[in-house]
Parts: sequence; C-alpha cells; structure tokens
Amino acid sequence: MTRFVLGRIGFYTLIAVLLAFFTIPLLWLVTAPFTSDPTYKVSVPDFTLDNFRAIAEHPYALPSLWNSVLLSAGTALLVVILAALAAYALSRVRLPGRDALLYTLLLLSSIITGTAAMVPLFQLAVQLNLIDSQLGLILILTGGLLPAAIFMMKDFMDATPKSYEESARVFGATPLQIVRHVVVPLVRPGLATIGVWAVANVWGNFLMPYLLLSDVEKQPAAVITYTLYTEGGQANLSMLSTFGLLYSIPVVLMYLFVSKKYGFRFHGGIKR
Amino acid sequence: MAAIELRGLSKVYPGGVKALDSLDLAIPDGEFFALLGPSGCGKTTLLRTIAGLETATGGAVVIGERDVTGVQPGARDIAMVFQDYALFPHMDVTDNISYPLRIKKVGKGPRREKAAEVGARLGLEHLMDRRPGQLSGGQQQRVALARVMATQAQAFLFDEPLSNLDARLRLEARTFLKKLQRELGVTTVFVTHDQAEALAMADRMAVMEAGHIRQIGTPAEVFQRPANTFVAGFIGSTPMNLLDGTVRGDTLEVAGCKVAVPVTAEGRLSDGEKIVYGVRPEYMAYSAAPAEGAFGGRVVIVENLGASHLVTLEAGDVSVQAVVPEGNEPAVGDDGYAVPRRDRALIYRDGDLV
Amino acid sequence: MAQATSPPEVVRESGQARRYNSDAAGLGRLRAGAFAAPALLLIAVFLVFPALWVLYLGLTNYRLTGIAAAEPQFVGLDNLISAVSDPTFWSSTWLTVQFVLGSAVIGQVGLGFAIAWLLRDRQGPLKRLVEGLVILAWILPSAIVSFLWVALLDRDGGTLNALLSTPQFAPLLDHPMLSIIVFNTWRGTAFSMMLYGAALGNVPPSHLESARLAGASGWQQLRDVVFPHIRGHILTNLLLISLWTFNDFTPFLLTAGGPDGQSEVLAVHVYKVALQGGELGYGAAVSTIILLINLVVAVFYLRLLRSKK
Amino acid sequence: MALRKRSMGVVAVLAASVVGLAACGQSSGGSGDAIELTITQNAIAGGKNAAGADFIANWVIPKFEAAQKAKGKDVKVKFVPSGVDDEQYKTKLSLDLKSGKGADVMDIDSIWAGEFAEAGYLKPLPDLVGAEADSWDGWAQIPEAVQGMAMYNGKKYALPVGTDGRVLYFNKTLFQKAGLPADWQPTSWQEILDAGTKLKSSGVPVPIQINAGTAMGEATSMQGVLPLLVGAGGEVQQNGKWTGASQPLKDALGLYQKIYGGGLGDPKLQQEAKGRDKSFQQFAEGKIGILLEGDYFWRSVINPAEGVAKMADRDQSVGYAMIPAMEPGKGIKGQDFVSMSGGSLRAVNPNSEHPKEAFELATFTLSPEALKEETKDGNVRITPRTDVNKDILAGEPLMTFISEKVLPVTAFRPPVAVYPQVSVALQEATAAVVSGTAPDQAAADYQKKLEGIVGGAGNIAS
Repeated sequence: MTRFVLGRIGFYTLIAVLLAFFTIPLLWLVTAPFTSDPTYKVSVPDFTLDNFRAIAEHPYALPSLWNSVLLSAGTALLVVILAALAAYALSRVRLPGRDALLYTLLLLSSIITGTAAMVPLFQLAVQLNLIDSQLGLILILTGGLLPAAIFMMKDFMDATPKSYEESARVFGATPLQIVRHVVVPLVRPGLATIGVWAVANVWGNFLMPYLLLSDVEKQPAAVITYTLYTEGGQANLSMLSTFGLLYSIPVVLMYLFVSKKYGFRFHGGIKR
Repeated sequence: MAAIELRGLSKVYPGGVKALDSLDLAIPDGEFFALLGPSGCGKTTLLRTIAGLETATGGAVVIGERDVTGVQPGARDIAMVFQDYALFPHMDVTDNISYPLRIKKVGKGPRREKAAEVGARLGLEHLMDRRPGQLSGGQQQRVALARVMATQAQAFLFDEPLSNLDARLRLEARTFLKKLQRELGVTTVFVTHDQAEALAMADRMAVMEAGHIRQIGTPAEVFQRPANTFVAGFIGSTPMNLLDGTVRGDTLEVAGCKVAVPVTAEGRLSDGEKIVYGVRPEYMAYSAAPAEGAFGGRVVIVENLGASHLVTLEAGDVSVQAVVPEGNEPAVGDDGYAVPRRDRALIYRDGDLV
Repeated sequence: MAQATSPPEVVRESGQARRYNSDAAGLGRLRAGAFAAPALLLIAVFLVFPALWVLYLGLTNYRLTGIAAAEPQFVGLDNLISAVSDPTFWSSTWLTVQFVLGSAVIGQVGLGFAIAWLLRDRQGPLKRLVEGLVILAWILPSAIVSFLWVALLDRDGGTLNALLSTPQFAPLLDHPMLSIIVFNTWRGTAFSMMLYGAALGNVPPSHLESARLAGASGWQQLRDVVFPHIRGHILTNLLLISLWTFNDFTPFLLTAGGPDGQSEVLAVHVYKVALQGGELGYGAAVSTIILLINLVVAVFYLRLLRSKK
Repeated sequence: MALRKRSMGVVAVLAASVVGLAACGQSSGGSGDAIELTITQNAIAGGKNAAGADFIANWVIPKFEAAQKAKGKDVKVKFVPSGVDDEQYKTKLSLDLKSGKGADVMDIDSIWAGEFAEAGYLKPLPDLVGAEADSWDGWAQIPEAVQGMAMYNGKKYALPVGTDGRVLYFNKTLFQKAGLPADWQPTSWQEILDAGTKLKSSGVPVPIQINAGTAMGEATSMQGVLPLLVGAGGEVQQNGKWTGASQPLKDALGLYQKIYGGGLGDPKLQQEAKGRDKSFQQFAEGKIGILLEGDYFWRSVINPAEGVAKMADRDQSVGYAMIPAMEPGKGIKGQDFVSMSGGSLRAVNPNSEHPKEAFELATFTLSPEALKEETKDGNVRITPRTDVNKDILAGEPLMTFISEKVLPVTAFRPPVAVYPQVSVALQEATAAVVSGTAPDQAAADYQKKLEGIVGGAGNIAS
C-alpha cells in the first residue's frame, strides 16, 4: 500500500516536472502578445490587443496562415497516402536489396534537407516549371519526407499480424480493399504520427517555400514570420510574438482534432 | 457444399524445402475432415494451399469439381478460421461477422440482419457491439465461426481452431464444433496437432509427417489399425507399446517373452523375421500372477489416469506399458504380468502394418 | 482425462510462420510495384536526383555568386581535404557528436520513452495536456521557438534567472552546448514520445500481466517484455532522430554557433559556409561528410539492435 | 554544365507524369501587347521596410504606368515583395538570376555588386540599355563616392538608391551625470576611453558599446572593426591587395582590448545571438553610454513613433558625434574623422525582356519627385541625389549632420565576392580579442585565415 502511495507521489512529481519543463519556455508566447512593447523579459502583460489589431491589418499575415495550412495538409496527406502504400508493398513483398535501398534513401533524405541542397532543388523546380506553384512545392517537400515516412510506416506494417489480411483475402477482398479495411485501421496510430510529423516539418519550413514561391500571396506563415523584422534585421517583438501565437493555434487545433478523432494509441488488439 | 480433391499436390519452398510431397486426397461433400500431425509436418501448409494462401508448386486442388489451383483465395468459395481467429480489432462483432458480405457488396441492412441471425445462432446476441479485445477466447472463437458461417461458402477451413482456448473450454468447444458441423453439413477441413481432438471430432482424418500423408481413415481405423509405426506412435493418449521382436515359428519372441502371433498377422510371417510388435496399453490384461503369453517384469512407475492407471513394467531392457482398471493397481517394485489382446495387437514390418 | 488434450504449441507458431509467404494479401510483385511506384517516383525526382547533384557539387568549387558561380571548376576531393584539415571542422564534428548523443540519444529518446511509458495506460485530460505541450514544443516553427528560448535563458530578463534568482547567469554563453542540448531535447521529444506511445500499444497486455504476476520489477518488465517487442521501433527511432539531429541547424537561432564557435555544430557550420559564405561547393562537401558519418552511425545501430535477434 | 542540362531533361520527362497538374508555372501571359515589368525589393507591406513597399505599390506603380500611358505605352508593373534576412534575399536573387528569372528591376546591397557582376548576374548598364544608361540626368546629382558603389571594374552596373553613415551616439542624460558635455565630440580614441571611464565611475552599466564578435555578423564589421580600421589608417583592401596583420588592424583590435578588457564594455553581450537587439534595448533604457551605429539606429530603432526600441525623448537626450581617427590626422587619407557607408543599388535584370523600360522604371523611382514622395512624413533617409537631400534633410539635424559632415569622410567596403568571408574573419578576430586574446595574436590569426580565403599570401599586402 505504501508502495502504491509512493508510486503515485513519484508519478505526479515526475509529471509536474515534465509539465514545468515544457510549459515554462512557452510563457513568453502567452505574455508578450498582450504586452505593449514586449522585450525578452516575461512579465505580466498590460493586456493590450493592439498587437493583434496590427497583425489583423497586416496584408499577408492571416492569409499566410491559410497557405501554411494548405501546404502542410497537402504534404501530410500525400506523404501519408504514398508512404502507406509503398511501406505496405515493401513490407509484404520481398524485393532484393530492399533494406539497403531504404537506408540509402533515408541517408540521402538528410542531405536534401540541408542548406547545400537549395541550388539543385531550385534549378530542378525551374526546369520542371514548378516555381511559384504550391502544388510543386508540395511535391518537392513530399519527396524529401517520403523516405523517413516509409521507413517509419514499414515498422508499423511489419508489426501487424498477417492473419488479418489473409482472413480478409480468403473472404475475397482485393489488395486495395485489404489496405483500406484492415491495414489502415490497424496502423492508424502510425499514420497519425507520421501525418503530424509531416505537418510539423512543413509548418516551420522557411527556406524552400521562400525560394520556390515568389508570389507573396502564396507564401506560408514561416516566410511571413521572417518579414516581421526591421530593415536592419531587428525583430519586431510585438508583431513576432503575436503572430507566433496565432501561428501556433492551427497546429494545436490539429493536434486536438487528430488525437480525438484518430488517437495516437492502439485499439488494443486481440490478446495474444 | 462441395467435395475437395487434391491431386498430386506439391509445395516446394524456394530453397528446396519440400513442405508437401505429391499428395492425393479426396474429401467427400459434407465431411468433417482432420489434418493431424506434429509440428512442421506440412498440415497447415496443406490447409493454406487449399485456401490458396500458398501457391502449389505442382498438382491440383479441386473444390466442387472446379480446379481452383490457380484461383485467388477469395474466388475459391471457401471460408477460413485462423488460429488466432484474425478478428479485426477495430470492428465490432457485427462488423466482423458481416465483413465477408461487405466484400460481396451486400447492402448494410441485409448485412446486419445476417450477422444478427448467425450471431444469435451461436449465442452472441448480447455481444454484437463489442470489439474483439473485449471478448473472452471462447467468445472470439464463436465470432470467428459466425463470420465463416455468414459467408455461406462451399467449404470451411479451420486452422487449429481450439489451440487458443484453455483446456477446459477446449473440450466444450470440441463438442460444440462437431455439433455445429453436423447441423451445417458444410465440408470442413481442420488442422490440429492434437490427436485427441482429431479422433473426437473428425469423420475422417489424414495423419501427416514430413510432407507426406501417412494414413487416411476414420478415427476408429486410425486408432485401431495404425498403418505404420509413425501413426501408431502418434495416435492415442497413451503411446502404443512398440517392441522389437523376432518370429520364432508360431510364436513371437518380444522383450524376452513369448507371445502369440496377432490375429491379423496370422500366416503372413516367416520364421526368424525381425518385426515390431505393437499393442496399446489399453489392450493389455494385467495380472499380478504369471500368465501364458504375458510380458513379465518389475513395476517401475504407476501413473494415475483417473479411472485407471498406467503401469510401466521393466521387461528385460525394454519398458512395457499397460492400463490397469482402478482397484487393481500394483505397487512400485511388485512383479507384474501383462497379456496383450491377440485381436488388438499389430505387427509392423519395416515400419508398415502387416 | 487430463492428457486428453496436449498443450498448445506456442513456440511452433513463430518458427513456422516465418517460412510462409509474407505476402498475406496476395499482392504479388507487380501490384506491389504499382503500390510503391508513386512514392518511389517522387523520391527519385525530388530526392535522389538533387541529392546526387549535391554530392557532385561537393566536388566543385561552386559558389552562389562570383566567378565560381558562372564557371564552377571541378576540384575533386579538394573540398573534403580542406575540410578535414581544418581544425574548426573537427571541433564542429566533436560538438555535433555531443549534440546528437546528448539531445537525441539521451534527451529525446530517453525522455520520449519515459513520457510514453508513464502515460501508457492513461486516458483523459492529464495525458492530453502533457502530450499536447510536448507536441506543441515540437510543432512550433523554429523562428518563433528561438525567441522563446532566448526569453527563457536570457542573461538579463530571462525567465530562468527570475525563477532561480540567479541574475546575470548566462547559460547561452557559459554553457552553450548544454543549452542547445536541453533546448533540442525540449524541442524534439514529441516525436520519440509519439513513436513509443504507438509502439507500446503494440505490446500485448497479457505479456506484461504475466511478467507482473511472475514478480518482475518495472525494470525487468521493460527489459524482458517491452524491449523485445519494440526493438524495431527503437532502432528506427534512434536512426531517424540521430539523422535529423545531425542535420538540425536550429541551434544557430539560439547561439549563432557562438560564443567563439563553442556551439557550432556541423549543420550550423554548413549553414554558415553555404548560406552566409555562399561557398556551396564546400558546404556540399561537408554535407557529404555528414552523410558518411550518418552512414557509420546507422550501421552501428543496426549491428547493435539486430545482432541480438 | 551541358551534361547536367541533359540529365535534367531526362528527369524532366520522367517527372512529367507526376507534375502534369502542377505546371501552373509563372504568372505570365498578360493582356495583348502590354509590357509587363516586375520590381522587387527586400521590403514588404506590414513588415520589413513597409514604407518602401507601400511607396512602390501606392505611388511608383500608378504614377509610372500613367506616365507611360501618356507616352502611348501600355506598361503594367508588379511589385514582388520580400522581407527576409539580407543573406536569404541574396540567395534567392542569385538563384533567380542564375536560372534566367527574377524581377526586371531589383534592389541589391551595394556590397553584392562585384560578386553579382563576376557571376554574370548583372551586366553593365550601357550593355543592357544603351546610351540612356549614361545620359540619365540623375548622375549629375550623385556624388562620385556614391556612384562608386554601383561601379565594378570601372563600369556602372546599377543605380545607387541611397547611402548611410555611421556616428557615435551618446546618452546626454548619462553624460551629464558623468560630467561630460552635451556637445561631446571626441577627437581621438583616447577621448572615447576617457569618457567611458568617467561614465563608468558615474555608475553607467555599459559605458561603451562597439560591436564585436561573430554573433552580430556584418554589424560587427560595419559598426565596429571597419570604422576603427579606417580610423587607424588602414583598409581591408587597398589597390587590389588585402590587408593582413597590419599595424592599423592591431591598433583597432587594441581599442577593443582596452574597452572590453578594461571593463568599459560588456564582453558577454557581444557573444549573444540577439546581442545587437539587446544593445538597442539597453541604449533605449539608458544603460549604454556610447554606441557606434548607423543612421538606421536613429530612424528605425529609437524612433519615438515607430522604432523597435522606442525612445520617447530621443531628440532631447540622444547626442551624436563623428567617429574620430585614432589620433587627429591618423585616419585614412590623413583624415581626422572617419566613417563607413553602405547603401543599396537598383539594378536592371539582364534577363529582362524589356530592359529599356525596366531602366526607365528604375530611374523613375530615383527622380526628385519620387524620392521626395518616398521620404516624406518622417521617413527620411539619405538619398543618392544631392539636390534632393538638400530639401528633405533640412528638418532632420542628424541626417543633415551625416550628409554634410560624415559622408565626405566616409569609406566603403570592397565590393568583391570574397568580402563576406573576409568580414567573418575580421569578426572572429574581434571575438578573440574580446575574450582575451592579445591583439597581435588575433591579427596574426586573421592573416592566416585571410591567406586561405583570398588565395594565398600573394594577394596580401605585407
């Protein structure tokens, strides 16, 4: 009994420490937007809404959030669908050199996210006439994210018992039906994880959208964030903090939606 | 409903492992057929090949006079219960049962009706909106059966249908399955590694070893007249006594004792021949006093089987077992004698029944 | 009648099942190819091709501007050689190793697993809150996050100093590596947490129960039941996290690589060289070296976690 | 390169199936035979340089289109805003120009002129637009030094948009407390140090802030080591040769040592990633006595109306003084006072389909009317034209001060491709001194690095 009580105390202490660690850095984001002339100091705000008014008047700020949603949702959707199909195929059908291929692609994917890759990617986009196209950007971002997504997805696919699929197959389901009816629901936590991961990657990505989209009306919030500086490069903290707060709201909503609708947890399969 | 026929069916895995070696088998319509054998004997591979989950590398599978060897599993008009039941964890019982109908594009209404009907038949009516994770093992098994029944397939295939249940439940389920199969009258093939299960449930069975069928027959045939020493050793809850012996004129010399030639082997043995003498412990008459044609020896172990005892005698350098009815059991260290029943004893030559 | 049924053969299942065709849905190579084709096509065009191009750039003296932009020269391994003969490159490499080990392997993987484990069978608002905050740290754009951490660690008005009453304590200057390691742990834990959360869901509860009944301590349960089940996920997680951390240049926003290069990890080095200095050829060469280091790390992980099978 | 082009083609074909839908491409293809021009700046409405962006969108474009219409030409102008780090803006421009794209008229930092020209991203104006390039009447109004920013190898590559200058700002309130005059004008470095010492003893936390270290980037060069270097009589590059561990550099680094080693400055601030932001905030809060900064600091940082670190009493309590040479007459060209200047250029894209009209647009934005419009309502900056400056700077004492006193003694950075790396090496030298390295040693290390950057000791003046 005492052990149980101690366990509870330990558990809640740990949780409290964790909460503090993850909350304290966020304080600035909730105080600064409501402060008239914010500095780097977290202080009790004077609860002004002027900063929000300024952001609302900003011609590109709010539309850019929509662009971010469009880009990240499009990319996440494409990544999840393509990665799920590919990972399923790679998990179930043995191809010679499959693992080596996956590792190679994964390693190459790291190079493509690096600064040095901007020239090839830009020129490729120019050649393919994908400059200034949000769809083009989505395709390029998807290409970079896919190897890691397939890699993660394959783990989830490998872990699902084959008898579910065999069972559906005996009942006459086609491979695509099997994926839709059986595999996808089974790996849904994995799909949700990868979807959120893809969104996170695109949501904060500045360099590629900036280089590939010249039309400011198409640019996402990450690019607009960088415009909230002065000509000398000084941060406009009131605008930045306010926009940052608005910038984070869609992803919080997305998290709540995804975790409620799909859940990052397993359904609790058959006891085995 | 359909008969199943296998013609020269072979399955060789890449790498050369022969899982099935040119098997011939005919299962008539409506039969409850068991595939029995130790692990790795190919019985599950055989079942999966019938289902189409494995592709045969030679021979043919015929279901209801249709050659389905190259046909996709879904088009073979069969249904299968998997060892782990393969109930979809994300669907409730109704959806699980009606899944085959969903594939066949049956409307939602009729699907639910059918599921309710089959579910009710198997006593699942109060569980219809649960998920598999919330069901006991026995309930899961019945859902799996209900799902198979909902397909109205020509033949059912069960892969180890009872192995995931605990021992007590397994006996109940055995009876239940047999009754259900009788009522439905659908040709059913099931795989088991448990000889008792096969004996109890099957109309007929095939005993397999290393990709070959060693014997096909009714449970009684297989139990009473195992076609070879492999089957003899595998079938029966207590293993058959298989003792090396030599033919000495009209009698046999086995384990240093003189015993009579069994009825079935009369006139088929030649003098001096080396044979294996087989008799089930159940077919031994035990006595404390010496008797004609008996195996004699010291009692080394007495095992309680409930209503009877299994007594192990040390006759020379071999052990002989006999089942002794309760009240008659000897004590360890006693001398004992066991007389085999002549009409039940068997002779094997080079492993095969004479 | 007790022996009337023989015990279920549990061991047999795994041994035999592996021999069966793993293509449970009857996909076949052709259809498998069709499933994988869209992804592979995108990867080929938008990843493999430009990545090879980067590798090629590493062999030239290409620059963003100037004469070398108009007519880049093939210089072979010169970039690589000048990189490895540059002491700042080596110090960057060493800092990167600290960064990856500290923030990824220990920080993110450890903390991520710990949170997933603590919350494994909880539901409801507490779990939501913790998960939500952790994920928020991960998903906020780096441009914003850097401000948050400057506000936290600042020497003058920083929240940390206010909480600890340590005025003028400057973590970013006096302990720059520790600062970015803690920062990156904060930033990236969510991914590991989510991955392990999903993976732990795959551990059959019955196995844990039987281990608990057998009197296994928490640590023994982890080692004997949980770990074998999620070994594959751990491998993937370590691989990906290390890979990403190697290439993460967010620390730049916090410390700008300083003071005096004390937190100039390789990705920051590449950013400075390639974007600020415009030396794309040299930057590409350093990226190539990062790739090779990642390769070694990947092989190491594979050996470590696959060999025990 | 040819090989790469071909493989590109192969990939293009491969990818065609994937991207079939995506080929919405450029927003080209306009109405009939109208000439379409685009103009880009690192400016964006609501963000960076918002006033400049608004000026282009709301004044230049309608007026220019109307003027062209009057001449019978149908011209449509589009503004492509941007608002990012200068380095990122430069990257984007480079990529655009390399791929034969980009806006017809674009603003660049004057320091990029050389590297852009070398890369073929820019062409001499006469080659692009013909005789009009030289016959533009504005040239007569632009001082030679300012014109020099737009020149490379003796050719004009762009139009100068403006310039700036650096001075020493000081807090008069703090000065008064320390017993220093409100019209302070040091004539040597020693006088700066003396003032610092007095400020310190009167309790000012940070008497002197002269940027150092790598964290502040180019701000360290422009508001730190370079003005000091010219003050000691040296230049980074002279007559095509780079300056190594010369005495002027050692002297400049020596001043750093005296400030930061002597407790007159805050060495830690120099290392912080947001150090410059914080130096502004601290100056605004009255914690810094003397700060070396450009006119930008006055206009956009401590501007009481819209600065990022507003000082309500800027006009009363902030003083400014010219940067003295180390000792009178010791500066470059024997000057008593020195400064550094930069500025931006307005260039015509060599890829433009309508270079003549693009040039017209560029000159239109630099006409006296346009410049006066742009700089009205307190939005004053130093334009390239002396005729305009005379009018617009009249009410602005600091701007007049810089324009009249500072610009004549100012110096410019060498507009060559390797300059950014040289600049980083200089920043590293200051960082080393601030954290305790001896100036001689730091200078020697700098020379070693310099050799690697500029291609051997042969390019360095001994």
